[in-house]
Amino acid sequence: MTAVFTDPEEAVAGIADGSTVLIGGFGMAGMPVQLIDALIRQGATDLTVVSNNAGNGDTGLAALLAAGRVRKMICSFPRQSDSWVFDGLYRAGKIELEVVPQGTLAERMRAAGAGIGAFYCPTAVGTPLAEGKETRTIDGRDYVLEYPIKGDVALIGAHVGDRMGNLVYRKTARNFGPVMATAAALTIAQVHHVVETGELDPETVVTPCIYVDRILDLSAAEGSL
Amino acid sequence: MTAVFTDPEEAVAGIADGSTVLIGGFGMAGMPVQLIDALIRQGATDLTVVSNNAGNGDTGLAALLAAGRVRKMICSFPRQSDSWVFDGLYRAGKIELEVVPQGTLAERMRAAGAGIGAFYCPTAVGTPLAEGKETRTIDGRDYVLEYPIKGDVALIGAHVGDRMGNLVYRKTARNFGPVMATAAALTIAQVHHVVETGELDPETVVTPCIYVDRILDLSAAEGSL
Amino acid sequence: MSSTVEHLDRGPLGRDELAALVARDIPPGSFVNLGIGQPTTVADHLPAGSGVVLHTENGMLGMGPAAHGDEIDPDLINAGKIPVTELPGASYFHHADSFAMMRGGHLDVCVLGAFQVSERGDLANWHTGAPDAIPAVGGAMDLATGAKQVFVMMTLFTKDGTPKLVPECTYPLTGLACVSRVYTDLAVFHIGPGGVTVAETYGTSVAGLASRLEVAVRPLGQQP
Amino acid sequence: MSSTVEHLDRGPLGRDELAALVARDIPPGSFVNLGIGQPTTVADHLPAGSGVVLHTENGMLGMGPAAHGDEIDPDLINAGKIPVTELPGASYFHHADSFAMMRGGHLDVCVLGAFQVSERGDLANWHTGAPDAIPAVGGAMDLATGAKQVFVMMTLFTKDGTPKLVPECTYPLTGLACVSRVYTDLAVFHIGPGGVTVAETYGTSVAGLASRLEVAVRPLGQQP
Repeated sequence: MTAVFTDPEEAVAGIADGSTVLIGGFGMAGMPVQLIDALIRQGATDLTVVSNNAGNGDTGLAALLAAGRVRKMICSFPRQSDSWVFDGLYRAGKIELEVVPQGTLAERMRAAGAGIGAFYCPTAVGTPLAEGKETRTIDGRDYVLEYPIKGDVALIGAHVGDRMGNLVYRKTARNFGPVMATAAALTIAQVHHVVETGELDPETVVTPCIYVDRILDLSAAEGSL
Repeated sequence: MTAVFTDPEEAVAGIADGSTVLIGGFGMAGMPVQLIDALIRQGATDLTVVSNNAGNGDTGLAALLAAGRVRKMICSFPRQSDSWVFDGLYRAGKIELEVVPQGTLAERMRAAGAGIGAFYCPTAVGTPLAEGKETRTIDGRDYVLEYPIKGDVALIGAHVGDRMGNLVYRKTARNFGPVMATAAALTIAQVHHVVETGELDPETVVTPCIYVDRILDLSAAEGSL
Repeated sequence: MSSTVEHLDRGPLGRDELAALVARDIPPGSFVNLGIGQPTTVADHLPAGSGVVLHTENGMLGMGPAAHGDEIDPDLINAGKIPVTELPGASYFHHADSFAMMRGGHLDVCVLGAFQVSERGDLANWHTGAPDAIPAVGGAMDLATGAKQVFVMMTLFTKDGTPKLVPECTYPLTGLACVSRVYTDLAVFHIGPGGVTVAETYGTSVAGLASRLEVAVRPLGQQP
Repeated sequence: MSSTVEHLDRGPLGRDELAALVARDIPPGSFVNLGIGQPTTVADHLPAGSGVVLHTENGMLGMGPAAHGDEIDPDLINAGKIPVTELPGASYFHHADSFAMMRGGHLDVCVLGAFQVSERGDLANWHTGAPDAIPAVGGAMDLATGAKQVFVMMTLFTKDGTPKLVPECTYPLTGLACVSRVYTDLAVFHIGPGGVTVAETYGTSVAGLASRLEVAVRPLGQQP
């Protein structure tokens, strides 16, 4: 059953060193900033982080990187105009990088959540990102074999949750959240506010409660600061 | 661009003999009855039909079968209390049958729509439905290799569509519709009514218009009968 | 360590008692899929406030009881195509998402009927293998493979006295080594790496069961 | 059969003219993804009523123009992370669904920038291959692989005069044989099984181009 928290520290309690952490968001849209900040204070280290980017500026994921907690980044687009924290660590040989095409990144997490053992993907065939990977020709088209990416933890941002853990998102802030929620053993969602069970229209729920273990209610958390 | 029809005959025009036709619905929920009836009148034959069941009673898919138009059924559950039409054809050797586990059926169509060449699926390992299929052990678990099912045409039932072709469904009548819409070269949806573009909430659209080629507006069609 | 409870002062379990027993063993707050037929009746025995959330593979979480009268809505049915209701906190999703939920190991328990269960937990419940039978699998294989725990409900013997808990299934298989518990009219069995243990008996004893089964069964707590 | 149009009475195309040219060639009603940077400007040249629907890979169909002032909503951005607007008939979906849409071949056209395009339509646009460059691919490979047609917009030569339309890409590849048209300041090229043809030239001739390229190019309508 889903637990609702108002204290970010409690929401991220128990994340172990060495965990694979899936972090939602595309740019700042859907980025679970309060959960990342709490994770920094919580102290888990030697993490593998899976996220589309590798941090912007000096806050959020960039701050987690700057604190030396991340052993490896799996992402599609680390290099950005304001990714100086990652860039510095990478050039200093202090962080490992696996670059994955954005759609393959999403699909590998979907596979983890959907119990698919591996899938043949047409993306990246003939490119450096397919090097060392198994390939196969099916019906005249070439594919690369891709394996699931499973998380120990997912930290995601959603718009509204209900007390059972159902989530809805808002506009393009939906991005990786619904997929990551399915792919992690422990999914923690921050939401702008929590409503009573039954207030969300069942037709419009994007992430069913079965995928959500903990919710951080930002409306209550902010009020308490 | 999506075309809106009020005449069922026009909505199914041009379906060729020998087509693979994906037919939505689970029981009667989401069953595109008016489109199936129009397909019977349209006359296409030698069809491969992909649908969860193999017809109930004497109407809809059962009537298509009874009319001798279907060469092969791909489905998860042909045998039902009222599947006498299919049962008779099958026992007389007049129809081919491929039984696929229900989730694998859905996932194979999803793969077709998502450009996945094949996927390793844990379902059916060690059972007669895995016979002759390639298997592989990944991380200690056994999987069967499953290939996409692509449709030439999908006939689906939805609740409301807009003029651009966006669709929403209702309760468990959603079932196979959204997946089949992605998996066919030509997707034809029947809806209870059509609203102006912009009337559906973009957050709640289940099938984006890119997947829908033709809409049959039942409210107009019924009024015209 | 707990030991087998032998209910010798009563007869075998009735169907309702069996459903109640399964319901008792479903942890509060579990996400559960109840198969078509007898397993569906387990829902009637879940205690109020258990927080158990029911999944139906045709695309819903938070399924409520069967619909009656004006509640009946042709767009709201369960996997057995019976009209059902919606509980607060429900959600709908399409078939690929519904079976991804199942295949991905997110359901805590599914309850299925069976023709046979083997001592390793192999399940046969979809096909009699009769030459004239029309095969039809539905979601049985997906459920057997996907849920964290698979509970089987069945009579322990066929009408002619043949055991349905067997060393090897002779009917075509639904899934390999997937069943963890078998609830029958005469006993509840746990299946694990060490083989089959008897948790409870009804109207018989462990010794009585052992004499009628080809599968080696032992009481709870006894080493294999 | 149409033949190459040589615009000799003018100079090369400006960036805006190039964007307008691409916009002209997008069929009405197409579903289109415009890559980050210069391709984004194509949207400004699509005629009103074209019915072209824009996809952004971060989860939206029906994307409108860039947002300004009060329209800016941090939850509504494009793939370049620029605030955008929503048009009537828009829809939102998650990343796996968005890239399924792309990978599954449902987009009619995508427009991308490039470092190099080979005469077979191989695309290099994600990585300079420099030893100290941090690799970052984003959605470039997915777009190159998934769209029914890939249009490239680029200058035909680098600042030092090296051709970017080449026999073989020397930069790391994004996709194999995926580009069907190349829009440059000096000419529009069509790439097909028969090689590279020149559809239009600007401020130069087919012969002029041929003299500066290592790739064999021929006028439209001439057999290889």
